[in-house]
Amino acid sequence: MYSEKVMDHFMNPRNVGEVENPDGVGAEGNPTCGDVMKITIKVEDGKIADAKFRTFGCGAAIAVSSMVTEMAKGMTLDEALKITKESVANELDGLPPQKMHCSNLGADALKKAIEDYKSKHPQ
Amino acid sequence: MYSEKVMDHFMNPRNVGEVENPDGVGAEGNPTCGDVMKITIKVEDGKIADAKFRTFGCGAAIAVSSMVTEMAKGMTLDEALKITKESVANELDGLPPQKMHCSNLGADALKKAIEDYKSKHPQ
Amino acid sequence: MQVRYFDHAGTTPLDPAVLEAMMPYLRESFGNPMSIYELGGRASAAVQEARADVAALINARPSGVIFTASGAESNNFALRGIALARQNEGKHIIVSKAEHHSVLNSARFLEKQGFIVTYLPIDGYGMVEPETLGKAITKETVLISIILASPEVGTIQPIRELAKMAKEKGIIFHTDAVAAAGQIPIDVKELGVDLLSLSAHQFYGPKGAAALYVREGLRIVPLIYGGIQEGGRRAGTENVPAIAGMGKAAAIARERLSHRIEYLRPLRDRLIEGVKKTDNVYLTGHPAERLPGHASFTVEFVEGEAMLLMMAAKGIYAASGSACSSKALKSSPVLLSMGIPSSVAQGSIVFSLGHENSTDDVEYAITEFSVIAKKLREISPYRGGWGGVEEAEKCIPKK
Amino acid sequence: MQVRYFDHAGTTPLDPAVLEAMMPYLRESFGNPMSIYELGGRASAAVQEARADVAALINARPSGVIFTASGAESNNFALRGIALARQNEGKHIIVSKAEHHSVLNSARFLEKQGFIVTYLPIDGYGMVEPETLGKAITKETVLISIILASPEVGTIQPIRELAKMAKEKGIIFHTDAVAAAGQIPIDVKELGVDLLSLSAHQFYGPKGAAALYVREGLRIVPLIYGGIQEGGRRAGTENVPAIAGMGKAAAIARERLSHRIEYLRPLRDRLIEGVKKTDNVYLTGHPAERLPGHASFTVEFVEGEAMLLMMAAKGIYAASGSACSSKALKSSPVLLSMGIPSSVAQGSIVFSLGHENSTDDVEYAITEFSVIAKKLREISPYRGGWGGVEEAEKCIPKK
Ligand SMILES: Cc1ncc(COP(=O)(O)O)c(C=O)c1O
Ligand SMILES: Cc1ncc(COP(=O)(O)O)c(C=O)c1O
Repeated sequence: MYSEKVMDHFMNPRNVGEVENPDGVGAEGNPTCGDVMKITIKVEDGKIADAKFRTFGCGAAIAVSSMVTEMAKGMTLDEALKITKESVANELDGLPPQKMHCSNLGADALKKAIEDYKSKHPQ
Repeated sequence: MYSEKVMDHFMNPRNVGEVENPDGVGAEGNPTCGDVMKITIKVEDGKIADAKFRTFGCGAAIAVSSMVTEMAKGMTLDEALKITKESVANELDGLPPQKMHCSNLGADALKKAIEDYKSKHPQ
Repeated sequence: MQVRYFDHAGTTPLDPAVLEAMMPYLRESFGNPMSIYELGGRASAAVQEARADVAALINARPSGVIFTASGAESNNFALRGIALARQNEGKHIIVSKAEHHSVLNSARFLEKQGFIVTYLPIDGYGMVEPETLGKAITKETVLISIILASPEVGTIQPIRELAKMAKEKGIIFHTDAVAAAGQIPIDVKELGVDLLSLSAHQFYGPKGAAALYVREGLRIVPLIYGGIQEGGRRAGTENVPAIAGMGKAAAIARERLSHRIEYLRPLRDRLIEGVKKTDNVYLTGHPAERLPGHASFTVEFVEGEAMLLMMAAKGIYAASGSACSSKALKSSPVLLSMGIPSSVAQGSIVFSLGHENSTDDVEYAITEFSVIAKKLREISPYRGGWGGVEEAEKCIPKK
Repeated sequence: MQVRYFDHAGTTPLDPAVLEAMMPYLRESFGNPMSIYELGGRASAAVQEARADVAALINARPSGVIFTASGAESNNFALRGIALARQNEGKHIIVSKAEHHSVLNSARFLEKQGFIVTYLPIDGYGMVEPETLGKAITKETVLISIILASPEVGTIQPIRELAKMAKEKGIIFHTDAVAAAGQIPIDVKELGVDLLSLSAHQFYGPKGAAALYVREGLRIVPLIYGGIQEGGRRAGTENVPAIAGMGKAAAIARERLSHRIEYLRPLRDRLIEGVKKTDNVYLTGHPAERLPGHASFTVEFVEGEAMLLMMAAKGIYAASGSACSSKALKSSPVLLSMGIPSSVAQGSIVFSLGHENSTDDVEYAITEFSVIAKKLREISPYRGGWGGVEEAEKCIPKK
């Protein structure tokens, strides 16, 4: 069902937890309907210095969270905002079609975290 | 499907043909719906001295014809009139249920042959 | 005694290679395709692979293939599923008199539900004439179902032409290809049909697996409701071993089809020629437009079941459309619809050949057939002709 | 890695003795039961023998057993076949909210056909209360269908009591025993049911064979029309190998039932006890009135599919009623109907044991379960409790 890469990120998720004193926090989803992802980021010099997640959800949701935090780290905020559901899924060598929408909230949670940071640090 | 006895009487039917100068002839059935049996008998001293048949029909019909002529031979007319569908089927070690009615016309054909004889020899 | 099996239209033996393809799913790979662990994944992959193989046999996309459990189920599903989906557009359905019971009786069920059904007459060869179809179509017609090839008389219908007439009027067209699949090339696009039924046990696959092809985008109401198997169109835990077997049988049939046809045709032609040497024996069905392995006859003055039994005693297994040989005790409606008098229909004998049949089988069958017909005619009151039988003049089928 | 299979409610492995009983019909005895030669007779005899064995498992007469191809088909057949046969007497049907999709969706289909359906609520254990049924019955009620045992929460319904209420009012009663057959003793006479569904692949028989018991003299409209197989009540060439396998599986189940129950119960009880040692894990379904091999839970703060995947990586194959684990992406309606909040239902885990499971399997599962729940909770934003989640207070199921 899942690609090897999904299984790897699910079984050995990267970046689990919260960054200390996060600069931005974003959550997406709802446990009554499915998955919930919470992403915290540390921003330094306009770049995402660190990103961590906590996720309630299926294998895809956890793998997506792990992957999106890996992808974001080191990116400028603008680069990170360009991460999409599709690009995360691609990095994971694909997701089953029925999982593309419901469990693929990583990019949305990251976006919210960045927006949270931006709202606190207006330019 | 059929008992061994049915198969024996079907594969090796007894009394096929017509008796010469028959004293009674009886036919039953209709080829458009199924089986036709024609029985000819020779009567001597109030007994059936000989009986033969010709049958158009399935395995059961042929076995029934063979058996009924065997049973009738040597019987008095009154005894022969008591032969029934059931007694023929019993002598054959049974017939499949769906064949009990449609292919079991031997007793009826025999009865007609006896009646034919009686109508020609009123007492 | 050596068995010579000539009833492939009844069912075929399972190809040993097909059985082999089924075995893993009867043993260690027993999982439910719906489950998410690897055992389920393996089962699910087997079903998808089989779907692709079955689709390839009829030149369809895999997504157009819905697995069912029998040809009868596929036919019920097609007729009732489309009738229900389309009933607001019209309540008229057309089927032919050459159809299998599962189509005819589905149509009768729909009549009870308020549909009007036209039963198209067939000619002396069992063929539907396109003109007849043209006249039967009304503005209310939503579905036409015509069999691709008859298991009883072997006749292949002009489906391409008939389906085209349907398409021109926007009417859905279904064909029952159960007796045809694996016997002749089938291409749903070329035929132009919207739905097509097939059943594995008719082409060396297992009993219990069959399929309905449904053209992409065509809505059909399920016959069996429940879970989301088969895209929600046919519920029930997938019969994985049988489906895997059907896939394998389809792949083999596709690969060997032209060889099989080349092998069967001369065998069939020899059988027809040989059997017809016996007096008063007539070919039923179309002489040219017929299945490559199909040889069906009427044998006058004798009854089919008796013929079958005597042949079986010689190891020759064949079939008959006679009333007495059917467990329903009714003569084949197809034979009667072809204008064959019922007394003659009683002498129906059907040989359906398979690629395991040898020339020797055929020569043996020809010889024994003649002996057995003679033996039974000896017993028959009609051995000299139908005589007093009312239908006597009608007895010789149209040629 | 050693596989520990705990999803017998999904499907069971095929008993090797069952496979052996099927093999002749997959090989030399491939005939069609309808044909009159010996090859057909052998197939027909196999079907009749299997019918007697299946009947014996439920204490029915063989003539009451109609073979179908799946539990889903049996349920569709029961509901729609009786509804159609009785529609002139009333158009009200009662089913419970504990039913399988194949019953629920058949009921929904009947709603579209003009029937009124009452979906009976269930209590926190998944149980139908007889009082509730009593209130739902109207003069129009013609059919009641209530599941015998739930594959999702293991609860066994008080069918005898419920069926008695139906009988008193002259209402036909069907029970879906697919998850129960081969697990607990079933006696159609003692239960007092008119119809009962069962499926072979749930008791070590093959996929593709199932049955509907129909009480003698009860008229039912066919779901699949065609030939006169199954006494004209279910058309389609019989799946002889699968039916023979179902017969064998039924015979074995009948013989070993009490041993199997004695073996499974302590195993199940140990599993429940062990798994519940992990915090915030709750048994779902009835603690006493449950299937002998059934242990189902909700695991708070984690999602079931993730649990399943991590367990599968350790060779533990189980099931879940969570939305994400179902291919339809919907949480089990049964869990929700029991009053379990959907956030908690996401943590559904179902172990269904079989007699191949060892004590070692169970101890291993208990240990790994605890490790995996902890690991996933580590990742979960709710590891400390539901916190802001609206339904937080409702999260603990009724005890
Ligand atoms: C209670 C119940 N009913 C019906 C079914 C459907 O049976 P089948 O899988 O044979 O279609 C199942 C299947 O798991 C079931 O558990
Ligand atoms: C033309 C045709 N349609 C339908 C069927 C029914 O298929 P099944 O036997 O798989 O139910 C048959 C079976 O022989 C058939 O020949």
